[in-house]
Amino acid sequence: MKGMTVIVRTIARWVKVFIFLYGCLITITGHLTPGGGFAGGVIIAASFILITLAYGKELALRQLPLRAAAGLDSVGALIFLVVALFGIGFGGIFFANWIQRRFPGGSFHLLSSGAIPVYNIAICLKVGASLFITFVIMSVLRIVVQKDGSFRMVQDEEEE
Amino acid sequence: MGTEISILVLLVFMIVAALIAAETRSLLSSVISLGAVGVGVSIAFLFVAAPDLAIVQVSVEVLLLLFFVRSTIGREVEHVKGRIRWPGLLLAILLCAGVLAFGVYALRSLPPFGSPVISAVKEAPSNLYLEKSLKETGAPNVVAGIILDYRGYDTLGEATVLFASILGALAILRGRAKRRKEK
Amino acid sequence: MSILALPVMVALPLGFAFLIPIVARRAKAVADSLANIATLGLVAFAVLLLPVRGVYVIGGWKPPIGISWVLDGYGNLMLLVVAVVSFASTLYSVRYMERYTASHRYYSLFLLMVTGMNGVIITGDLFNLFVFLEIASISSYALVAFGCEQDELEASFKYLVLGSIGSTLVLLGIAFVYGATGYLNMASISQGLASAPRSPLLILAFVFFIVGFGIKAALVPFHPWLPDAHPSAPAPISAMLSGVLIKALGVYALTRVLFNVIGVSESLAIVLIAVGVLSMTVGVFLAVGQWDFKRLLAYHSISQMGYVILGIGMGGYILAVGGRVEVAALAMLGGIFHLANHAVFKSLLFLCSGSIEMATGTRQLKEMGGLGERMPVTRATCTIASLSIAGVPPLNGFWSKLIIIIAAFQASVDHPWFIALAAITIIVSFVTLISFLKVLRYAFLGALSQALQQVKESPALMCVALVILAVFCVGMGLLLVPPVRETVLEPAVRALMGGLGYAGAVNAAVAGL
Amino acid sequence: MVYALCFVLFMIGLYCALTKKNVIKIVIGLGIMEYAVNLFLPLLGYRKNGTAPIMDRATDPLEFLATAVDPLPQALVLTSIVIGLGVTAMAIAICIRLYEKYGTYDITEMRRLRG
Repeated sequence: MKGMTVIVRTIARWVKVFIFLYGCLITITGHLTPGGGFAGGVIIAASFILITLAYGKELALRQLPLRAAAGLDSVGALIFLVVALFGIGFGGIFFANWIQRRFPGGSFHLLSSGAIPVYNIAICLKVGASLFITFVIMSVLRIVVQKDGSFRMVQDEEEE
Repeated sequence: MGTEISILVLLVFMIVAALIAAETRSLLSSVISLGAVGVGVSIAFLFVAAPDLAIVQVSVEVLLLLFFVRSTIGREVEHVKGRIRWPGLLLAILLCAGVLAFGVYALRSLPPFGSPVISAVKEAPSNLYLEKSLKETGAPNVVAGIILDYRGYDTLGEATVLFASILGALAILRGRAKRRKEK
Repeated sequence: MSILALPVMVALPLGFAFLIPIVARRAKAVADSLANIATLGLVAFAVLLLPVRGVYVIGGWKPPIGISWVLDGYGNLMLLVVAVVSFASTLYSVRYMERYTASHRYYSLFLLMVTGMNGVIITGDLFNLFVFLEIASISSYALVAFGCEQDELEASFKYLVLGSIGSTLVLLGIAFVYGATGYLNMASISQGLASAPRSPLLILAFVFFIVGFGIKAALVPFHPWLPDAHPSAPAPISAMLSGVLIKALGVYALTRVLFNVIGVSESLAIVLIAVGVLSMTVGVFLAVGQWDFKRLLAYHSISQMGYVILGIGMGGYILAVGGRVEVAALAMLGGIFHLANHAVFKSLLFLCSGSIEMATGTRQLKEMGGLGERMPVTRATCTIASLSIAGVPPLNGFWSKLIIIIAAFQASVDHPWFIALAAITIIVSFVTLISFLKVLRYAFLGALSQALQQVKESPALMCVALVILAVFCVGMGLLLVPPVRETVLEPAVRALMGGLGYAGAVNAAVAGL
Repeated sequence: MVYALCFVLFMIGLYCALTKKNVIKIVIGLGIMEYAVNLFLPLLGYRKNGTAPIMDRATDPLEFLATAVDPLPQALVLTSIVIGLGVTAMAIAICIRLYEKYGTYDITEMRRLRG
C-alpha cells in the first residue's frame, strides 16, 4: 500500500493523536459517561488504521508491530481473566469486585468503582490490538492476491 | 410520540437500504447500503436513549465497512452468473413471508412501544440495577455497571468471542497451512 | 470437592487458551504439553465434581441480578464427556497436527471451543448461554477451515452461515422471552413463563429456540452443513465436532431449555419425536451410499443424534401426557446414555479415520483395503467402535439402543403407536450395522493394493488416544450396573425428569448460600 | 408497529442470507439480521420520554428509577454487537481466502461439496 497525498498525510498525522487520546479518554471514564473499553478500543484501533491508510502499513507496523499487537491481544484478555480470578482470592468468589469492596471511592469519581476501570482498560487493549491486526492481515493478503501468480503471503510472525 | 415517529421513519429508511443492499447488482453499493443500515441503527440508539450503544455501533460500523470494502475493492466481484433456481428461491421467499406474517401477528402481544417490561414487572432485575448500581458498583453509568460488574462474566465471554474470531481470522489467512512433505 | 471449584471448568481452558499464543509461538512442544495439561486437568476436575451439585453465584450477585452457574446431574455427565473426548483429541493432535502450521493457534482455538462448551453446560442464564454458544461456534468455524484448502473453506463458510443464522434466531428468541418476562436467569424465566399465558410471541420464541439449537445439533431439516463441515476438518476436530460439539450446543442446550425452562408439553414432545425419527432414518439412508469414510461417519452422526432426541422426546411425551413415570425415566435414560456413548464411539471412529487418512492419504473406502495387517491397533479400535455404533453386544452402543427399544415397547402398552418407533429404531440399527460392515470389509480386509505397500501403523501417541476411547467403548456398559448408575446416569435423568422443578431447586440452593 | 418493522428488517436479512449467490451478499445478509436483533432489544426497553441510564451529580435517584430506560437490553446489545463484529470479521476472512482459491465470489462456482 503506497499511502495517500501530502495533505491527507499531514492531516492524518495530527488527527491520529487526537483520535488516540479520545479513545483513551472514553476508556478510562467508561463507568462515568457513555463509552467504555470496547468503544475506546475500536477508536484506538481506528487511529492506527488511519495511519495505515494514509502512510501505508510500514509506518503503522513500525509504531505497533504485529507481534506486539498479538501479544497485547492476549495480555488484555489475560488481565481481564486474572482480575476476575483474583475475586476468588480477595472477595471469595469469581468476579467479585474486590477492588471496590476494599477501596470504595466516592461516587462520580474516576476511582469510584474498583475493578470496572481495570476491566475497561483490559478490554481496550484487547480490542484495539486485535482489530488492528485483523485490518493489517486483510490488507496484507489483498496485495498478494492482486499480484497474481504464485501465492506467498509475507506475514510478520510466520512460523518456521 | 415524537420518538416513535422518528424511529418509524428511520426504520423505513433502514428497510429501504437493506432492500437495496440485498438486491443491487453492484457489490460496492451493497456494502455502502449496509453501512447506511448500520448508521440508521446507530441513530435509532440515540433516540431510544442508548448513547453507549450509539458510540459502539458507529465505531464498529466504520470498522466493518473498512473490512467489507477491503474484501470487495479491486476484485472481479460484480459477476455472478449462477442461474437462479426458481423452486428454491420461491420456497425461501414463501418461508420468509410465512414467518414474517406470523411474527408480525405475534409481536402484537408485546406491550405497546414505550412501556417496557420493567414497568410491569416491579421485581425485574433491571429495576434493581437502576436503583442500586451507583451504590453497589460505584458506576453512575448503569450500563457500564451491568456489563462489567453485575454481568461481568458475559463481558469476559464477549472478549473471548472477539479473541476467538481474531485468532480464527489469523489462522484462516495464514500463509502456509500445511507443511511440505519431507519426502 | 465443593461447588467452589466450578470456576476451574471455565477458567482453566480459557486461561490456557489466552496463554498459549504468547508463550508457545515458536515451540510446538510447549503448545502440545500445555494443551494436554489443560484437558487432563479438565478430566480430573470433571471426575472430582461428579458428586457435586449446586449453584455458584458469580460475583456474589444472587440470581436474578447476576449470572449464576448451575451444576446438576445432567451437567456433570456432559462435563465429563466433553473432558474425556477433549483429552483424547489433544493427545491425538500432538502427532497428527505435525502436518499443519500454527499449532499454537490450533490449540488456543481448541481450548476456546472447550471453554464455550463447558460454559454452555454449566450456565444458569439464558443470555450467557448464547455468549458461550458463540464462543464455541466461532472457534469451531475457524477450526473447520484450519487446513485452508478449498473444501475446508467452503465447508466452513456453509457452517458459518447456517450457524450464525441459528445463533441469531436463538438471540431473537431470548429477546422475545425477555420482553415477555423481564428476566434472563433461567430459573426466574421458568417461573415467569409458568404464570404467563402461551401467547403467539412465546410460541414464536420456542420455534426459534428449536430451529436455532436444531441447526447446532444438525437435526434433519437443518442438517446440510454437517456432512460438509465434519469431514473437512482435521480428524481431532471432526472427533470433537461430532463427538461433543453438536451435543453440548445442540442437544444439551435444546433439552435444557425445553425441559427445564419452558416445560415440555405434549406438542413439543411430538415435535421432538418427529425430528428424532426423521434424523435417524434420513441420516442412515444417506450414509449407506457414501464411499468417503469421514462423510459416511458424518451422516451417521445425524442418524445417531436422532436416537438421542427420540429417547428424550419419548420420555418427555410420556411425562407430558401423564403416563408411567418409570417408563419415561427409562426412555430418557436410553437417550442420555446414548448421548454419552455416541460421544465416545463416534470420536473414536473419526480418530481412526484420521489415522487411516494419515497413513494412506485417502478417505475413499474403495482405495483402501488390506490395511488390517499393517495397522493392527487401528483395526482393533475401529472394529470395536464400528460394532458399538451398530449396536452389537456387549459394547456400549448396544445397551443404550436396547434401553430405547425396551422403553418404546413398554410405552406401547399405553400408546400403541410407540410400536412403530421401536420398529424404526430396530430397522435403523440394522442398516447401521450393514453400513459399518461395509467399512470394515473395504478398509481392513482384502488385499493390500500396490500403492499402499509403504503403509505403517500410526505413531504410538495416536494409538494411545485410540485405545483410551476403545476401553471406554467396551467398559461403558458398566455404567448401567445399579450402584454406578446411581452416581452418573440416574442424576442426569432426574435433572431432566425434574422438568420445571429446576427453578425451585435453583432457588432453594441460592437461598441456602 | 415499530417492532413489526424491525422484524421486517430481520426477515430481509434472512432472505438475503438464504437466497443470494454471492458470498459477500450472504455475509451482508447476516449483518442485517444482527442489526435488526441489536435494534430490537433496546426498543423493547424503551420507556416513553425515557432518559439514558446514566446518572450525574444532579440526578434524583427516585426520578431516575421512574424515567430511565431499561439498561439491561443495552448491556446485552453491547455484547451482541461485539459478537456480530467477530462473526463478520471471520466470515470476511473466509471470503477473502475463498476468493484467493477460486478467483470469484460466486457460490455456484464453488460447489465442490454437496450436502
